[in-house]
Amino acid sequence: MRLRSLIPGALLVLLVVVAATVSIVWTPYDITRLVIADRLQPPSATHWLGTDQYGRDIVSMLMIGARTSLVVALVAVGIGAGLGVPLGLLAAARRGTLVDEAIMRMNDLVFAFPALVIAIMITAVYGAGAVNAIIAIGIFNVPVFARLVRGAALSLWTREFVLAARVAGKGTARISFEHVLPNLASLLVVQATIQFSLGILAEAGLAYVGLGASPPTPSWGRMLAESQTLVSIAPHVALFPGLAIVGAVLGLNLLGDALRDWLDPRLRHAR
Amino acid sequence: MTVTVKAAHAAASAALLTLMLSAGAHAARTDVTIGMVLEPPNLDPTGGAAAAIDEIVYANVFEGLTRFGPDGAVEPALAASWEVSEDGRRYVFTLQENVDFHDGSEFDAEDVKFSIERALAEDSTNAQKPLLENIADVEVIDTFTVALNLAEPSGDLPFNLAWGDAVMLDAASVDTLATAPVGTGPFRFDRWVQGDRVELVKFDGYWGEPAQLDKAVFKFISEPTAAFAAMMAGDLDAFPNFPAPENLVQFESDARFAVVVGSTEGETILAMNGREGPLADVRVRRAIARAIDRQEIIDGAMYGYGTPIGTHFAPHNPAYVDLVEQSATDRDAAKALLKEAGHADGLVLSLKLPPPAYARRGGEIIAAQLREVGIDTDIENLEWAQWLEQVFKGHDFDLTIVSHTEPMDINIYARPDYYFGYDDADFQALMADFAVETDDATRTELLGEAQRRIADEQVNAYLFQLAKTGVAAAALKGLWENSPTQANDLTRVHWED
Amino acid sequence: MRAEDAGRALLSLEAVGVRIGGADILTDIAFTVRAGKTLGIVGESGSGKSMCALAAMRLLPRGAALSGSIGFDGQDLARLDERALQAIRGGEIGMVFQEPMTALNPLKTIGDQVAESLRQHGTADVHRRAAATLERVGLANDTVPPGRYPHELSGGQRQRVVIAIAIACRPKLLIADEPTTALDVTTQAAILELLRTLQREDGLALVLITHDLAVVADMADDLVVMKDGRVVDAGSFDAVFAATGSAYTRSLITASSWAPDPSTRRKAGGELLVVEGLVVGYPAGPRTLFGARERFRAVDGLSFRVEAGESVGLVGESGCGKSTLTRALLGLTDIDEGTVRFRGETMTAATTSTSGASRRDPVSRSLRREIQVVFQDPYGSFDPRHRVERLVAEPLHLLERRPSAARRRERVGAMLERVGIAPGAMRRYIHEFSGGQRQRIAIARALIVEPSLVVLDEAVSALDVSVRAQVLALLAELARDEGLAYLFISHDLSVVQNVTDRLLVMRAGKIVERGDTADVFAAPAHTYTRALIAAVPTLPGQS
Amino acid sequence: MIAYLARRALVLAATLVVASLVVFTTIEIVPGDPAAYMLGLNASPETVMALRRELGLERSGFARYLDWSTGMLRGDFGVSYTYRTPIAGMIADRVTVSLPLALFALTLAIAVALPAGLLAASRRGGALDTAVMGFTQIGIAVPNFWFAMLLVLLFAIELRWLPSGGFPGWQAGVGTALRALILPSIALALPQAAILARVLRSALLDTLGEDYIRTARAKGLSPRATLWRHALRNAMIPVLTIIGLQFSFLLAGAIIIENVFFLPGLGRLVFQSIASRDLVVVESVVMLLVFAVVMVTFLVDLAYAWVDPRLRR
Repeated sequence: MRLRSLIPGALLVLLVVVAATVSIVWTPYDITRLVIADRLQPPSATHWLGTDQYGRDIVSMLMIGARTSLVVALVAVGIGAGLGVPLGLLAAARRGTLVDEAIMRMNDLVFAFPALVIAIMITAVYGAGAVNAIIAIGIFNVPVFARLVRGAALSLWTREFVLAARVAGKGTARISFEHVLPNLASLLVVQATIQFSLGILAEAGLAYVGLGASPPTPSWGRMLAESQTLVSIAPHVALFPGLAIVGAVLGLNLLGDALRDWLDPRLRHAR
Repeated sequence: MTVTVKAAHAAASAALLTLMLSAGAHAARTDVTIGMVLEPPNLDPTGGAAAAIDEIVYANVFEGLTRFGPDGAVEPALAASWEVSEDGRRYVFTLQENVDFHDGSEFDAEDVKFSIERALAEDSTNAQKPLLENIADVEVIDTFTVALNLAEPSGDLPFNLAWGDAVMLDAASVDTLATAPVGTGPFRFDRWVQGDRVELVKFDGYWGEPAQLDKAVFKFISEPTAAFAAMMAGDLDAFPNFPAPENLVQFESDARFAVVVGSTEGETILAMNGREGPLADVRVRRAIARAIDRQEIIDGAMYGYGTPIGTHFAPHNPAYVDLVEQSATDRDAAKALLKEAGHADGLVLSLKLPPPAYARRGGEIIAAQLREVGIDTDIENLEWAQWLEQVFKGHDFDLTIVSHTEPMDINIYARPDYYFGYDDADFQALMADFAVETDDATRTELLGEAQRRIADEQVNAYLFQLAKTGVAAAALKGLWENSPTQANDLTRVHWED
Repeated sequence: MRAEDAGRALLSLEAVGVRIGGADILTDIAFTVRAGKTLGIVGESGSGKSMCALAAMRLLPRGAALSGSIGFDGQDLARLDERALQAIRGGEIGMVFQEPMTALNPLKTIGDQVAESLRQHGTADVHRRAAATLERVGLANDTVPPGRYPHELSGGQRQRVVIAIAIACRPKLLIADEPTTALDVTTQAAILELLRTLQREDGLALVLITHDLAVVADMADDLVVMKDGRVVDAGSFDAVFAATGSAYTRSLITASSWAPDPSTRRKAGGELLVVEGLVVGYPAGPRTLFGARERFRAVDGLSFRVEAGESVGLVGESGCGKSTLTRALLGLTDIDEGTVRFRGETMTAATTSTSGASRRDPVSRSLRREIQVVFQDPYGSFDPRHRVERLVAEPLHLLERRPSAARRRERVGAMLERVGIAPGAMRRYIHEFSGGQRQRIAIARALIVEPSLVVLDEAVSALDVSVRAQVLALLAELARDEGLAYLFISHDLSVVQNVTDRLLVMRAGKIVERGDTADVFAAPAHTYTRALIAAVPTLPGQS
Repeated sequence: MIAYLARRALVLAATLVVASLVVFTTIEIVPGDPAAYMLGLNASPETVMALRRELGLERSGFARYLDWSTGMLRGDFGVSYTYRTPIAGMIADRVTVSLPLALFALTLAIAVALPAGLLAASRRGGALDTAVMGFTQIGIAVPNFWFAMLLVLLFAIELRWLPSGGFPGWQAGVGTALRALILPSIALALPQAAILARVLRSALLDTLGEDYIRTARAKGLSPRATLWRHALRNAMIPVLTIIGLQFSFLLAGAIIIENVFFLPGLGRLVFQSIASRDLVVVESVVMLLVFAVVMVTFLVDLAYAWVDPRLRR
């Protein structure tokens, strides 16, 4: 039934992805040229969403901003999954051992830190910039994936098909990748979508406090931060980046919901 | 030659007295809430460089022997008058009598000796120690007379003593200066809600003209939006250094507010690391200067507030020489210069930006302007601490934007180890002459020469003089229009009905 | 008392149909429950028998459309509104469900859960009466106080609580949906006895829904047999059972008592598996300050042997340690003491490692080839993401020289054919097969490396009787042709009785009785074995 | 139970020790000298060195760690470099803002989410469910700082109903102080309420599918009574987990909102202290926050045991 959210979700995500992809080769205007004289123009036929405080076209800014958001969030999810999934698989394969204990305690440790404060610390140590924002967001994705994978993998390890593979003489590493991981795929896809949308929000938040991608690379969060004082003069400057964030996050969440319903056979039958 | 400066407060006092009486009849407000962007780390003006300290305590809580007036002129304060010896190496100050510190102890020559010697001590943490290092010794002549003997002749001493870092302290209170400052000013410290505000109240035992306000609150709001909202909502009465020039137009169109645009001592420059690499070549520096369009920066970053400058000197200073045209925008010339210097196919430079809006916004605009002539920049936004570490101390930068807010600081170009690394023997000689020169005409001439020298050498690209963009409730009067030093002098502030 | 009207129709379904999402789940159901009598509803999985119960309670899942009439005590339940139904549910009709482990709210005490039923139907003094009801179902207040939580009770005790909830308000009708399926055989006997007692005392009518004909055999007055959402037989038990039943019913009866042709039995020859002094434990109980836990000895000093070609049964109720034993024999868990030898070669021995999973497989590949396994759950024992070919071929990993892809496909095809699955099936995924087919594929997987011993871990427990009979027949045939030995691990005595040569009875980690299967059944020596055998429900005509 | 508690306390202590090491070493490698920051552009190197000595920055890292960590055990967090006041006092001041803000926001979130989640779950698939779920989707997607901007624009600047920010302090009166927290709390609570409502709804739907719900219905309980008496409490376990996480998040993660409303809270203290390289303050606040998170997790565990008898041992 909730598959209804698939279409709006997929459309929103598609819009953002297409905008970001197209921006690599083309944007309506060149945003590296500032035309101060044209600044803060309201939406019009020439500038669909108006111009910003430096006279740059907001459509173009949003398109490239989408790229920044997607790249930061995607790589952060990649880091989280890339480290978290193997760690979770390892912990599950070695359940009850010191390895498992160490991994889980490390997860607890990361979880115990207030994420935003640590992100700010990381960027304070290594300077502001997209790469450090990615690392800061990525670090907190690691325990999310590790914990999820471990929990689900533990229950898979008790399943008879895994026992059958062990009787077939397969080692833990091989079973982890041949049987455990593929059966976690749908769970991971859903979680990745969620972390992806959280990553976009986190990037916007970091950029908002000045710790995101460096200018002149546009970023939705920084666009919002820079437009803050202009809200009452030129509301469109603050409105559209906000809507872009809402749209991207909403789209991913809707897509995630639809994917979960679709991938979870229990829900598929119940509805 | 003997110069005597006399205090002339009498006339002003009489006028203000009548004003106060009439104000009392209308029961005008006697409290004020003033917005500030940064919270001071502590309230000891002699123990840190943070401008926010002086913005609260200067002239309000603490006073020095001399002080800056609203126009930047040096005026007598705790020193009623002073005399300079012929050779310019001995200053004798006659102190105000009947001055009490807020803790009740009396101010006298011993306090002067203590305060200055403390600033000069081996383990002193005074940020402006270099300003006072010329003082060889402090000689107490009698209770209210004190002499300062200098190592080198100097005409700058009364000016240097006017700085917030040279205020007079009470020996008994120095340990708690950071959190509970005790001075001689018309206001005494009441409380500090850290992270939110500092409250001052009127000091009843003030020796001079009493303040017209009973209470003053300094509230710290770093977010420009929040500052705007707080002003609009009436939570603040004034914001003398309003952080978002783009909002001023809204205040201007609102009868509740008065917008005051004045000048500051802040020369905003695009500093260039001239030690080595392409920027050691004056042609490249000139090319950069000519690639820049100052007016576009002023419009784009500061929404039109600011005066273009062509050298490192404040335009409101009588000694200012207008050299803006010398480096007027000419991108063709810039390209030609770059080609000549061997950078025809482009150049990549780092641009490190500290937090203020002039730097962050100006940086983005400058990056776009430089791109027009084939110079690409890697922008890096830094916190102040990082900026100090990397740029100021580490000299690890090509370009940076910063506003030099210290008054009369052209002498920084005489320091070869200063962060932009300008090592010029001629200029250093010029400054040495200036330091010992006491004749005003010659001083002005020397300053003009210095300004031309650094403009010709294009040590840095000079952008604009930072404007003081203040907003206040329309009925609030008496705030400084300009900012000769970083201060919010409340002695004359009052409400009109 | 209602004894005098015993026999009149209390509940009668007429032309009842249920549709969910356009599919007919029940079609044209009609049967009658007589007051004070027991009606058995029997059917294999998917026959719609549970849906009948839910329809009668009007507790059908969301989106289900009900048609027909459900007469109960002069009212048509199909026409009543929700409020009136709430008065009938729990008040007039009580219901007991299959899964006692999940049928109780884990957060409420058992007393409260019984009392809630009483309160709902306007009884005063609910707590005292709840306590009394619990006493009635055999939970003495001094040993199992009403303040206990469900997790503190065993499965059988929980089922008693569920029954207490159902009968607290003295209903006229009790519907029990597979009330004993999840329970051990001895517990099952006790619960059935309780139902009988309650029926006698309260004169209530009982609907007993089960897949196991034997369960209803000595309880039901009337019998309904269902298949594919329809009633295939209905009438008095004796009539349906004796002769007049349909062909389907007859096949059910035959399958329930399936036994292999005696000619398939072979002589044992040569020692295969020898288990000596095996102890396997796992940490249990509360953790102490530094994390150490008491070790619970699930398998406590076991010794036995399996000869080549023979079929050995190992029976025991849940918690006796048979699952742990299985895992230990297969080298899936570390053992604490003792050895497991295969053809004289040590397969596993006690190690110093106490970890749950060691890095390297402790069992050599050549030995692994010799001993393979078929698990209980036909749904869970295959990776749903792999094709059948890959699933069946998985143990080929154990071969020294692994066959080429073409050779592999050939072998898998041949093996599938051998277990009665078309070789073309190897391109399909496991979810496309029925439970019985899956167990055949599981057997194919076990046999593809030509082992000499196959451990059958409850391999037919989850199957419907007719399918079970087919799979058992296949196993018997393979044993004869390939000279296989079986270790038949089961909780179900009736399965083991017909297909094993020797029997081991396990209880609390120890073997309490061993001997030839026929001898043990004929003259059980241990009291526990006797109790087990006595508890097994039997069909008329079996012994 | 006592052994369990003792074990948990041990793990907790170990976590804190490791965390303190991580915090100390991470923060100590931050480039930037607090003394240089304090003294500005004109200070001479000797002056900076004098200040470094005065602040104790010239001692070895290990000595400073020992001082700091053992001091914390006594409740003495040391003295701030820049503010020159005891950190414990500074933190205490900030906590009186952050803690009420977090509690206020959490209360608000729960107050909104509980009825919304219940309503949606009880009308599953209905128009109301769809509407509530739609709102929660948007609530999750809206960045809270953007929402805060819009709130200020509407309620402080346009309508002037509420202060635009700042915190007058509790001595200004509870009512006045709370008024200052209304808008920040709403901004913080919106996404949290949305998340909570969704979690509650799905937890309720999960529990509603359990066998004991059928048992309850078979007793004759109405769907509503079943929801209240049986489903709600069982659904509380995932909800409690989320509430615990949210509380920790609100305590520490309000930095951005504290900036929008210029509230003198813990998050802003960290932010300012990082900017001024007042490292002892950063270290102490981060440790305090870690401690809070660990304690909240512990309390949530206890709450599980309170809700679920299976966990009481």
